[in-house]
Amino acid sequence: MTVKHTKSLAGYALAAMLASTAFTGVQAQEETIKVGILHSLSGTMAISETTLKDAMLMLIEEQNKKGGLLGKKLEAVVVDPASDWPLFAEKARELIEVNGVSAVFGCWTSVSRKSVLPVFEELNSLLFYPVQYEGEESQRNVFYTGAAPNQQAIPAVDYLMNEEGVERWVLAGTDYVYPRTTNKILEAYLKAKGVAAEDIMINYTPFGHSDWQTIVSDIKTFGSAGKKTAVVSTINGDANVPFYKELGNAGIKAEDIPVVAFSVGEEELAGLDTGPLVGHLAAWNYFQSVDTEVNFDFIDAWHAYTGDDTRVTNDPMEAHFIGFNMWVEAVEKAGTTDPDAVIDSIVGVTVPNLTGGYSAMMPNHHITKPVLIGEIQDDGQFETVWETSGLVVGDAWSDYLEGSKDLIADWRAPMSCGNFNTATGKCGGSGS
Amino acid sequence: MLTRTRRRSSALGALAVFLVLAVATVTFAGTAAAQSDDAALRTQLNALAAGDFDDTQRQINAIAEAGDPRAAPALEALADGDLYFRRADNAVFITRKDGSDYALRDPLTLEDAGTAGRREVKKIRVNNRLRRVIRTALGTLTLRAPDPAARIEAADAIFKAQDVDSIEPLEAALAAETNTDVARHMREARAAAVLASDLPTPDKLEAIATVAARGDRDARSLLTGISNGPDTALHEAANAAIAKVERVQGLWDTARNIWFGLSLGSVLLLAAIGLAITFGVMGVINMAHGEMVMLGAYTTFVVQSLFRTAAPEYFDYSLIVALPAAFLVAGLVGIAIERGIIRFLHDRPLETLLATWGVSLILQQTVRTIFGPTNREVGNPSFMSGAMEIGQLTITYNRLWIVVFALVVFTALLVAMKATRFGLYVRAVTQNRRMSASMGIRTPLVDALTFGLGSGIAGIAGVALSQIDNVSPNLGQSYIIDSFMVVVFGGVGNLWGTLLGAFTLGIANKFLEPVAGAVLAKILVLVFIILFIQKRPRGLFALKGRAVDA
Amino acid sequence: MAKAETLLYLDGVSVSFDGFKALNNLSFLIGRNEMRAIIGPNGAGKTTMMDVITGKTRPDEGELRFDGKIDLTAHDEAEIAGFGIGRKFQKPTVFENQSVRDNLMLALKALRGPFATLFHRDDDAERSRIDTLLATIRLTARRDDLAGDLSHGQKQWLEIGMLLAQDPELLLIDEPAAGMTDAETAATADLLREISKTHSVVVVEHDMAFVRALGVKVTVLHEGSVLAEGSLDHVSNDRRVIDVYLGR
Amino acid sequence: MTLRFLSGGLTGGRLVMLALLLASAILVPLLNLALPESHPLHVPTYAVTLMGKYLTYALLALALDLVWGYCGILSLGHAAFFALGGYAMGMYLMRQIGSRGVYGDPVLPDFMVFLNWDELPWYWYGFDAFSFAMLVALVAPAILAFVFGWFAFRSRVTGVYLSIITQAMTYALLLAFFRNDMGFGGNNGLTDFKDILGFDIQSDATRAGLFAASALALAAGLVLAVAITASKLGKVLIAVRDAESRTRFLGYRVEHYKLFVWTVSAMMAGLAGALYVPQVGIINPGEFAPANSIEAVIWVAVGGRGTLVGPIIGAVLVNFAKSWFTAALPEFWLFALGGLFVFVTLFLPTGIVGLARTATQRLRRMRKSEPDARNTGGSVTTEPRGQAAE
Repeated sequence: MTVKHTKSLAGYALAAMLASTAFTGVQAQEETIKVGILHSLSGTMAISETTLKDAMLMLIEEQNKKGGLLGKKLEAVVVDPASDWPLFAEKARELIEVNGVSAVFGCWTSVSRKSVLPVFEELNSLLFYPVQYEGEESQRNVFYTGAAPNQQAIPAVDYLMNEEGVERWVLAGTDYVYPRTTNKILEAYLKAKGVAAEDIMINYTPFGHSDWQTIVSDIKTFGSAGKKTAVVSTINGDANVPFYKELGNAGIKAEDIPVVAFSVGEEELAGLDTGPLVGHLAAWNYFQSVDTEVNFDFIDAWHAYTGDDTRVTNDPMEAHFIGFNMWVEAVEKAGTTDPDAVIDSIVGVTVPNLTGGYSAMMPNHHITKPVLIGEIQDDGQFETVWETSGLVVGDAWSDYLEGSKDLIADWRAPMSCGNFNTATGKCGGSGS
Repeated sequence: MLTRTRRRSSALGALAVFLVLAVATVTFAGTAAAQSDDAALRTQLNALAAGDFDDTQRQINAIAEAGDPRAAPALEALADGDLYFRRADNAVFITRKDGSDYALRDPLTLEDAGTAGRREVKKIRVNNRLRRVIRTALGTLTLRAPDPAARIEAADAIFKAQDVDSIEPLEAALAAETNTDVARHMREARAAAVLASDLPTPDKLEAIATVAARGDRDARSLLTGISNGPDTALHEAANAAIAKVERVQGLWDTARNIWFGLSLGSVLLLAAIGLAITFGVMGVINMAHGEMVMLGAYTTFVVQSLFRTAAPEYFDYSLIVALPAAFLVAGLVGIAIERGIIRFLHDRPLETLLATWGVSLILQQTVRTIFGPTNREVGNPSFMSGAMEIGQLTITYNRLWIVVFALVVFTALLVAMKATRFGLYVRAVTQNRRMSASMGIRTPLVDALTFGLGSGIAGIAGVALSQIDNVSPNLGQSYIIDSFMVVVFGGVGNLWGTLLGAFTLGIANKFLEPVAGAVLAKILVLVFIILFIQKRPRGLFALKGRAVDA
Repeated sequence: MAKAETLLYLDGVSVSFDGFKALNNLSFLIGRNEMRAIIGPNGAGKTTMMDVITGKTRPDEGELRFDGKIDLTAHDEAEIAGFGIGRKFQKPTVFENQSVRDNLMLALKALRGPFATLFHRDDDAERSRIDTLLATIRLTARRDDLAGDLSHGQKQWLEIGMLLAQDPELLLIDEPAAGMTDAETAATADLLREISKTHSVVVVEHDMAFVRALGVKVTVLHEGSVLAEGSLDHVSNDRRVIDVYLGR
Repeated sequence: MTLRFLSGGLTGGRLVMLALLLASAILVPLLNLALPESHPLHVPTYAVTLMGKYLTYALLALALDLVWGYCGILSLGHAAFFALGGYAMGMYLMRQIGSRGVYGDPVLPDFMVFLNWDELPWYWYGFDAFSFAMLVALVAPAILAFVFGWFAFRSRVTGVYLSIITQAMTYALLLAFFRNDMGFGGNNGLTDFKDILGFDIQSDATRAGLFAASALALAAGLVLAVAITASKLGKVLIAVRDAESRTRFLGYRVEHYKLFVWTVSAMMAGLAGALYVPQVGIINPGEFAPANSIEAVIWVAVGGRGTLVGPIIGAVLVNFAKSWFTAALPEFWLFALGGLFVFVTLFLPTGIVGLARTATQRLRRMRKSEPDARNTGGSVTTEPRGQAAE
């Protein structure tokens, strides 16, 4: 008796909780389309992710100014997964089941994406993932608007080889899956280009590593072997500031040992005096310094929205810009926000990116992007020193890795498979 | 690539020869010549504006060929990305950002040439390759510069480029060189060039000796370059030299590790020392300690941004202002916490852990709300940026200052605790609150001040740490665990223990790192601490006697 | 006294804490069923002596034998307690958050291992033993109260009760009369005399009246070693003892 | 034999809690599966999984309370045991994926494939068997706890020193598991699970089942804890907590008692972890984070330590609040949570249960003495300073 009573109480309590989060939604269900924003606003990743939350809010606001979507207003539902990976899964479930959002824009780290994947699969919803990542994945419910390794790492290495005549390579990264995989790919690639094993040094450091003295001096030593040396850095955002500070103070000039980074953007540089770093490089698909009208508009809108004209823009923001517009267009094309319809209609959708070209959603749920190599300037911005002539198609499965060179992804019928094995001629994964 | 270098160097060589002659002969023609090719040079400079990197490079070489020293400032500016051209007439200027506009100077006469708006001028783009080209070009241009530093730079540039054709100019310059230090650099540069040249073996052997004498990484890199040449005699000599260099290196590596250890230790010391008061002396398990450090760092940021706007020329003094400010801010917050929360928990110290944990969450979020979640830039004042070379040991100034600073703070704190009346009170209160109170010590005040002191010190640490680490809301979290380790390892309530603990862990870590890698090193250190505590359950400096081992 | 009947044997025991010699070449014997009073000014080393005997503090040097053969320096508190040495602290230490009854129950002679206690079942024998103990220490009425709620004197008694529950051969009792009313003090003295019929007892005490009431051989400690030994009258006429106490 | 203790230990609050757990083990799955979505009492799957997660946290809190509340060992490293149990389960679930991984490798988990591992490391053998995995989930934490405790307690590391080295322990494990070379998936950990014991891990039925399992496990844990604390051993533990040296002079080998309860607690935590993983669908080194251990301590404090019921309530309540805040006020929830902790420490020093207890204190004390009725009165004697008994 007591039990039953208490139980139902618990039930109410729960209902209360669910309601409280969904309340605005519940009665607004009819006239708004809800969009979930799943970015950490606290904890270690807040540094990078909070900006993306603001960017999404801005995009949604602008879309509403343009009259919303399908005649309805868009409504953002913001939650804080607090850089706690299991919490990401819980919050994703809450957004979809409780708040009934039509699509979710979010995640930064690979682990957070991995943690939510099963949820989106199970509840058949949409996730737009805006960050450059290690590839080796293509999931029906996920759209990867950030760069795959072949849209960032490989071109950067090519540039260093051809433009700077680099013959000796340090692959330095934080010890997690993105650097591990990227470095595996690069190692294979470099060897394919005839770089000897002893000319490649691979080094991993823990998250938030703050004492770089030893490694920087190791790099110096490695660089003094009579061959032009460069550092390819996949060091995770947070650890970069102390790394570059050490680099700058140790007097490693870009002319001597250039460092090309894949996770250092305008946001990270904002924490640094870039004076000593001029000439070090980064490879992205977008720089704030890109001088195109559409980019200027975006930056102005951003400054207007944040009311702070020192706020920088960066590559993942552009990825959200592209992803959001693609989703909007796909929904309009399909005339509904129903995930299955959108998944079908979004492939092939082409929207302008901020670098003056157009990006298209490919059947493997990755997008086409230009690759830009930029050098750090003393004003904390990057200056494009090289860019791909055309667009590069995001490659879900790297051709340089044993396990994945035979795999392709194509979510269009009839194949509709994320890991089709061209060797065996059948869908390697859950499809089989 | 190579061929290009060749072409360039020959050009430079020619220019250098010309230069030497020019300077050697009396300067009667000097001015006249200058006047005459003034226009020519100007057109050459203006031509820099056109085309892509390769075109620019060709222009630079052309200018170098013309070999007029007055081109040097323009090239310098180009390397520093200060060389712009006016869209209107493609005239090139050396610029300085002046508000939203640019102040223009004539590239030759260096006279003021008014200002231009952002849209009127465009920057001449350079990349690393061009910067290198320019450095070498400048090298030969400035071998005879009046400033010895510039001459050394020039020599080193040639050393790096192994510019064969600079041999003659170098020799000429050497002949005229009076400054022994500069001469040494020039000899080394010459040796480097000789090794790249096709001069007979004896010369090269001699050169190897000269280079080997440097005994540093550059020497090594240069020697490895030739150690696999066809000439056996040569690369035996080279290998011998390399071996010699490496022996020296080995010793320096040890020295390096010790230095790194000390500097890491001083960071740990700074992070932990405030905790040694709040936790060590007062027994408060202060989980908000890290946030005090963070507050200090953010105070630095605020002070610096004030300086940037109000008095940029005094920026170097910003830290001196930031120190007391950080001490006050963190200290006051500390006192507030003590008065508001901790004083109610005297009889249940373990619960301070919960309360202060809550406080740390609140502080983090407060800072996040005020300053935003992203990193904030805290600049190094000039005296803290750059590095000095002691032999082969690169000692970066910010690290050096932090070591010094840590020791100063430590000493000050030691004095405060051991030699002042306040310190006496603190020890009295922590040992026997009731008796101290009955002896007329105002224990509440002492508690508040002690906690304030600990927090203030943490704030000061924040100023120092802001120089080497992120200034973000997570700053504190990254230090809290290490701090506790240090204090406990050293022995709670013993300042010397904290000092020794910090440096032991720091050095241990740095000697492990090259062997085991950064991650394993950290793990091993933690395991070491755990085992050590088994041996000495009360840390490095445990108080003995009946009172304690209860 | 011949070593045969000797229960506790200290010979040349010294302990020092950071230079300060708490015990300085201390030697004395306690016989079976003997009660001994130990007096001495503060810092004479009384408590340290107990620490050494009970294995809490290791002596720097010296011999420490119990029951002839056992070398106490080689064992720790728990083992020594197992041999049959019980100790009462200066400041009464009972388990404040547990009932008087449980305090005694925990002290009762029984297997001390975790699993023994996990599967321990309290039987009638144990209950009656506890009842008698409660009677002896006059706490029957408060058996179910928390020990923390007892008066200072009662805590002293409870602790003595716990000692008895252990049924040790040797009891070390540190200032039992502290903070007691005269009546309680007298009662305590009776109790101890009663106990000493079947146990050896070492009492450390400041209160001369109490020591006199015990009427037993007295050992005077000073600066960590024996200053004088004998009947209370004898030692209190001893010149050096007087000096020490009057601080001349 | 347990039953005998229960008679002594299973009093009011605990009885209700036990009944509640058993009931919800049946009711919640029922309300979730049997009732239609529309029904007012229908419990959405989302809620089931959420509550299931809370219950595993509650079990962790209970384990912590056993060592902290009853033996005065403040562990800042209990998350380590939790995570170890989780990894054991995770490895089982990983093996269950079989050839359904993205690379379709029949044996190797995906992360091993793209790191070019050619064969399964030896320590992964056997995890395809559920029974073995479960065994490891209990034994691995037990071994770690035993070895750690054996050294720590024998050399009488107490109070803050112990707390800090437990923290060092979990921190070291955190770093170790971050390393991809360890073969546990590095930072990404283990994820993308397909099914457990042949049931699809995503189906509502499985989730309901996991919830029930968690509820029952917690109930069992509660019974065990009651049995231990109500026994004489429980009284010794409290004795150790309140006056360690006194207990020694009574002839008890304190270190053995600590070691016993410490190990038991670790196993409970391990079990909790094992149940946690299939419900949240991922296990990664983040679970080792010292912050997690501290949070667990906070749950216990909020609920009221030294009262087996308290930690359960605390864990559920705090996490409920966390889930709520992070969605209701994402920007400011840390203020709320931090404020809650401060508030509880200042105004509910004895936790929620303690508050209720103190109300009925005097009454209860007249009726019958309960060992742990008072220690929730906030007198923390676990601190070395507090223990300067003699």
